[in-house]
Amino acid sequence: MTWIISILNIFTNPLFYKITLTAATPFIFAALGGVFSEITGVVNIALEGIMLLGAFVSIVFTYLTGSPWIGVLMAMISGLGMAWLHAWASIKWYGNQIVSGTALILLAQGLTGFLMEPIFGKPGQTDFIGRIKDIKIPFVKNIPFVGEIIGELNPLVFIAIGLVFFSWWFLYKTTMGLRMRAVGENPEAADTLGINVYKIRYFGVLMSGILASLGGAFLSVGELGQFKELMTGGRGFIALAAMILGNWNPIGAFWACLLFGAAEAMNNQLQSSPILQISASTKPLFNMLPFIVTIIVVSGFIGRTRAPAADGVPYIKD
Amino acid sequence: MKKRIMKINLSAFIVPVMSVIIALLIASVVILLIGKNPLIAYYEMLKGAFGSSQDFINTIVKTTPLILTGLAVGFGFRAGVFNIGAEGQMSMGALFATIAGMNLGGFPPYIAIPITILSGMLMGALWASIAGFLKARTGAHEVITTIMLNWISYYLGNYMVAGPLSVGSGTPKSPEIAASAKLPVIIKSQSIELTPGIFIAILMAIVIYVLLEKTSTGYEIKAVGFNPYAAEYGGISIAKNVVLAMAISGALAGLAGALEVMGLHYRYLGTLTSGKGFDGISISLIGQNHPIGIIFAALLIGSLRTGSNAMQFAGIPKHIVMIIQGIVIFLVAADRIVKTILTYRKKHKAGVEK
Amino acid sequence: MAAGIENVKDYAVVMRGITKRFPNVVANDHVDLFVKKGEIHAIVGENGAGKTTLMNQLYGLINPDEGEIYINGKKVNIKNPSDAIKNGIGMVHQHFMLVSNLTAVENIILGSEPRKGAVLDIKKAKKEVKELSERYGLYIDIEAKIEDTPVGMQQRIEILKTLYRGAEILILDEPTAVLTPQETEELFEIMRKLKESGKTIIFISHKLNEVMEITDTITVMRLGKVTGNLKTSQTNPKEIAKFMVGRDVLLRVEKKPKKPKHEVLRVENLWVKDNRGLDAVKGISFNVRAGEILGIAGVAGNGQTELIEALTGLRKAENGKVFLLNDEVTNKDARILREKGLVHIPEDRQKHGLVLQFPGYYNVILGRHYKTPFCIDGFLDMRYIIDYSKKLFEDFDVRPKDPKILAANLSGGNQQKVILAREMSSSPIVSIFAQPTRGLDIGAIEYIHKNILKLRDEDVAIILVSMELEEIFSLSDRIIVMYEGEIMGEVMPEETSYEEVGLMMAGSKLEMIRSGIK
Amino acid sequence: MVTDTGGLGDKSFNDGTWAGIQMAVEEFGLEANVIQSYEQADYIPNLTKAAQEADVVFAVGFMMTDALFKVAPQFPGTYFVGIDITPPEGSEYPNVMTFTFKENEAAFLVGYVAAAMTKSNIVGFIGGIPIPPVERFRYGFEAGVKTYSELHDKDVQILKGYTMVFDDPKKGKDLAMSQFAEGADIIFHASGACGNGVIEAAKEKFTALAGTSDLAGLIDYYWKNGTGLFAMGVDADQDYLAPGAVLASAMKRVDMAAYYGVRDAFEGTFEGGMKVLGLKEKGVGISPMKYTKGLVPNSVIAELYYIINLVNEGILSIPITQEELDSFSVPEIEFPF
Ligand SMILES: Nc1ncnc2c1ncn2[C@@H]1O[C@H](COP(=O)(O)OP(=O)(O)OP(=O)(O)O)[C@@H](O)[C@H]1O
Ligand SMILES: Nc1ncnc2c1ncn2[C@@H]1O[C@H](COP(=O)(O)OP(=O)(O)OP(=O)(O)O)[C@@H](O)[C@H]1O
Ligand SMILES: [Mg+2]
Ligand SMILES: [Mg+2]
Repeated sequence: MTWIISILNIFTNPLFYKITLTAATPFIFAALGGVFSEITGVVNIALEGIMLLGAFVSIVFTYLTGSPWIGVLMAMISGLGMAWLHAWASIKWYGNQIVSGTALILLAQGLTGFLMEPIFGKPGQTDFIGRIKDIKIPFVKNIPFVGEIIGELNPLVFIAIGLVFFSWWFLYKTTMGLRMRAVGENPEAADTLGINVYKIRYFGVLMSGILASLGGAFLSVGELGQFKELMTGGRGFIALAAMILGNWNPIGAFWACLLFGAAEAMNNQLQSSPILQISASTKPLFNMLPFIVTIIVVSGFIGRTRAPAADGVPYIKD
Repeated sequence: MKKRIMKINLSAFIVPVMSVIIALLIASVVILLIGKNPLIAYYEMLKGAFGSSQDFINTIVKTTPLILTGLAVGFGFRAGVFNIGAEGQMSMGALFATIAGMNLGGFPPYIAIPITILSGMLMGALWASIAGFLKARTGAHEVITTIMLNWISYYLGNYMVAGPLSVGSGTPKSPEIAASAKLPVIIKSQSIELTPGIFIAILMAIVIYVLLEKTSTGYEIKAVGFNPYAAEYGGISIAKNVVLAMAISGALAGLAGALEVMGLHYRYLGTLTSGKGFDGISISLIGQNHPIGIIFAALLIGSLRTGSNAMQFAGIPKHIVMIIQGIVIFLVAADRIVKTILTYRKKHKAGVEK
Repeated sequence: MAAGIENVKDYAVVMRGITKRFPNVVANDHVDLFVKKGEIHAIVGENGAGKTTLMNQLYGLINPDEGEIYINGKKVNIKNPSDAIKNGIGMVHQHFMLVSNLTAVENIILGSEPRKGAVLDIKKAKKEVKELSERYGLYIDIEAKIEDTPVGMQQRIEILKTLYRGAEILILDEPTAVLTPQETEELFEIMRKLKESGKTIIFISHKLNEVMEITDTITVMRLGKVTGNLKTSQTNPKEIAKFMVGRDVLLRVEKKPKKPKHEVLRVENLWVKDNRGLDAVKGISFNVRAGEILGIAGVAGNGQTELIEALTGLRKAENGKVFLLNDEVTNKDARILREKGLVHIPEDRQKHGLVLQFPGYYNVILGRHYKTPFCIDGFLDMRYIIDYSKKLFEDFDVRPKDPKILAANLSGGNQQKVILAREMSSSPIVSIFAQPTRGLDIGAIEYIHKNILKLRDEDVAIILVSMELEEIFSLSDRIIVMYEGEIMGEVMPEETSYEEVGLMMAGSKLEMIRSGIK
Repeated sequence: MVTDTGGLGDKSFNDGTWAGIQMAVEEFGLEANVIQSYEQADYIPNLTKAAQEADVVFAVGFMMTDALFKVAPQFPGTYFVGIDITPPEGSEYPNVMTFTFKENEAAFLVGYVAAAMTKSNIVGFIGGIPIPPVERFRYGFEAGVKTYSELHDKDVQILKGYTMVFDDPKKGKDLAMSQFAEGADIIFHASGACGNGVIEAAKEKFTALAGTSDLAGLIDYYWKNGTGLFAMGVDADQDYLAPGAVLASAMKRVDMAAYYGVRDAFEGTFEGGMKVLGLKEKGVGISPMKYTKGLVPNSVIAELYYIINLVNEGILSIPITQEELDSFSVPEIEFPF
């Protein structure tokens, strides 16, 4: 009974939804990045690395310029750079996309760790450098329940949600989107219609770099105001899973990210519930919740998802 | 035919070797930038990896699990599944090898050792089979499920050593396994020990090679990996082979975990895998998914890692090695940069001859 | 040949001295091609003669090593498909170039989309496509995704793609290979309409009767060279075949009188669902006897595929029974059926028939790979397998004869021979052939037909599913016709006509036809 | 010095030890070098390498326990110092000196302050992985909260949660946000770098509440409204990380331990064995609350000093296991004021 009450308590607490949103935001950025890349047929397992570098670069430039927004901008440029490397290897040189992706993860981990000392004078983690202020939405803030969820949030959360709809619109309503989907499904067919497969793939991969780096920037200048080595903690991989769970569709990926964020928030709320009498020693097990929920959802409700047919296959023209 | 095989092997070696050279060149610029001498750094690295028998043993000790996780991922690729979960399978293998090993005190080594090894492999296989089973049964994408299983095993493992299995007051660790379940030390130099783990790993590479190339099981697994429709048409069960492939892949990763316990830590630690499962991805691909190639790829990464620790004495941070490793793997991915130059000439010649 | 040289202006397409070398073969060796404006021009030739290669160069997919191209009298440099499109060239490829998860209209406009800013103007696109499709009578479902679209309609979508881009010169590479006779007739109607409106059409086909019916002039190719330029009105299939193959070809196989024996396969009231969960086979019953060929005719998509998949253990039967030599084998899996002597030449040879990444020697043991003598105690006997496959390649004339070559690198005809070799050599009791000659040249067809008859004479029970009425008529001892999952009737080839079978394929029951009701 | 995988920059025992070594090195004119470990399997090789090169080797972090006691016997002429390391039971290594800390005593103090300061009567505890040092922090914290509550008739509830990692600040922040959402107003963390997120969460919440982020503004708000939202730091003095939003820190003086290690080796007074540092040895303690001292009532501070005395004199013993915590009953303390 206390279980039911405390779970009900969680669902009626607006802050649960707010925590869900902020927990989901880094996944949303990165999963959208994954969608952009893979919908054109390039597997991007490097999301984790791109996020990490984005987190780092945004802090570095916030530190240097004092403006976290400049940090975000530079993070996007760093994401572009990483993505360009990935595109270059996998499109131009027909490289194995998974290998290139893992290489970039290592590279990002190495670079960010290595550059800590020269830039901040100490390894490991930075002090609090500063972060983007939350924004208050004047009227919304006063709406009872809703106001507590979205009345005051980090602007990057809104940007993430905006980007979900933008991505959907872009991929399904514009000519570029149509071409991207065609290239990911049947590059040869697109080629016979005079579409430059390589250009489209470059575009998709570069976009994925920009988007994923925002996920990293959200973690550092958005949420914490500091950088810590390896602070992305595997979120890029979870985003990858969310993208698949969402069937390579921005909206689907968004739901998958929200599901994951909600499960994570649920984990935290259950651990923090004042009425549930759970011994401290079993609480660590609650951390498995998001992962178990995902497995149940993917195998129980979603089942077979369908990757773009040419996903991961280099397009070789002789 | 013989000539062709030779050529293929040669180019398979040329690419990684060239990649290492290029990566070292790029990294030396970075080293120069922080005001250190790259030559000294690399000398230290080489010395650190192969300079003394102790260093050499260290390199081998590091290479051992990498061979196995590389095999695990590579075997999955051959079967058409992307097992991104070697990390979790290795951890679960280690955990259960530990639990078995802890309780085998009453048995002589020739019973305790095989049982401990088998428990690790079995658990790794079971853990991976969850993903295999879900894929075969419901179509759940193995990339999702294995990533999720990695996290679950992480939490489970750390929970076990912090809670139910924990011993001692300082360390989050399980009790030691029984002496009879430890691998015998064949070479010992101070506290650096070499166990027959490496031979088990190499043996497994050969077993996997034989399995894939010489048996009907391997034939079926490859057929399913290449073309499940044709396999089904040929009377081969897709579901059975997907589960089997995941299980074998997981067993290899589990073995990696078991050997780490039996030959190195003698107990389970939450942090024991430290990314070796993920390393398996690049190792298997550097080794072209070929069991023998994987041995060399693992050696490459293993020696870079050992070398890097020594390099710190020359004042080079440990991160430089991740950068080098990243560049090496990147260049292996984009191997055509090297290959195009080689094959362009060949192609041209062949075209003219005809 | 020299005729056109002075006056290239009369020609929509002139290709001169085109040479294209691939690593292992000279695919086009100084090929000349002249196509008059407003005519339908055939290119014929054996598999691998270089027809597709030639057209790919005209369309800019690959670039010639030597040679020149003139379009409407002007020399052009076609580097890529965009250039070709600009020059008014459109191509319908041998293997359809459609994006399967996009809709028909999206496929048609792809690359030349009507737009408002960056936004796709899908309304305008639909309107334009609808108009175009009505103008030429190319009826399609513009909202349907390609994956849910039947091949005949896909063909029309491909043609619309070219027309949408304003193509004046249409290349149709083996457009009829996957079409039913009815669909082929419809296509020819369309081609005539296009011709009337002034378009030039290059038509590639292995079916000489089609070539005779629809084209004005013919270019024959053989081993990368042009071997003949013919006027359709002044030639006949025998002559064309001789130019193609370099020898006389039997256009119709000799068939010994039938001697059917005991019943081998019996199907009772079989129900099967398709991928979407709809009933595709609705209570079918029939039997096949040893030494007999049962032909199953029907327009593609009327349940033949599902029927065969159910018979061969690749799909679950919902209801009904299947007996093999009086043992019930309903819903037994493929392996058990194979062990009982059922073999299957699948419809889609690359999807089901072969593991393309396996070498030939692995492909010829698929299905028996776990049995002696190929496999002993779980270990493959590689030496035996290679020797065995060498012999098989020799016997079945697979070219090149090296079984170490990957199946992917064999031509379609030779891929089919590998499958045939594998299936026929496993001493079958029942043999199911699904579209066994699709896309093959006449030499290969002749060869396969001979082998089917040879099996029959060895007292194998044979089911032959084909959309080619000619093939059905010339090989079958009995014919059943399927329509929407049901059998419309059973006839003997010598007692029926193309018309009667055609009517059944369109959904009329035999009794009704014979009793005069349509 | 050989670090564990956390490495330098952990703002915890690796950094602390290094700082202590630096202090000693400067004082005695020595030279020091550091090897950072990449993974668990590196500990033995790295310690071996270090032992070959140095006279005193520091092994930092409980993760290195096994490795240290494997390597040390091989080098009887080299001194080893283990920080946060407990030697295996019944063993004696004359060349190994290890230090552990009574985390529970430090945590008791911050727990006492937290209970005194909470307005919502809910306080939070966020642990990393529930390994013994983390758990000792929790036992002490719970005991501290309980003690204040009983002595002052307050009913303070403790929310407890674990991130199960030490290096993911975002996880720490999310968990802290949940505890704040459930009504906690002071959260003590023992979760390594996750704690950065806990502190950031407190700062964010408190800032949103007060409408300002600077110290003076926060303090003004607290005085005006009598409420605030706070984190409590761990290991080092983390008060400076978010001035005004970190109420106090439970400190573990690894630097002192490292300093003693080098000093003893240098002066030849090195003695093998295990040293457990508590309040009495000044090995643990509560931070001076540089920014927030003014918020804490003087009476509470006075009580704190009185309690430290009780502990030092052995009158008050603070639970160090779950069992001791369960059976811990608050002693009758009569404050002399
Ligand atoms: N990309 C390629 N690389 C190498 N060889 C090729 C390639 N494409 C075609 N060929 C070879 O060129 C020759 C001509 O092939 P092409 O596809 O033009 O034949 P085709 O006349 O269209 O045959 P079909 O009637 O079977 O379609 C064949 O021998 C084929 O093997
Ligand atoms: N990438 C390639 N490298 C080498 N050879 C190739 C390549 N691609 C195709 N080929 C050659 O092309 C031929 C297959 O091409 P294709 O399928 O067009 O043959 P085809 O004769 O046209 O068969 P079909 O009967 O299917 O029309 C084979 O002879 C193969 O050797
Ligand atoms: Mg062809
Ligand atoms: Mg062709």
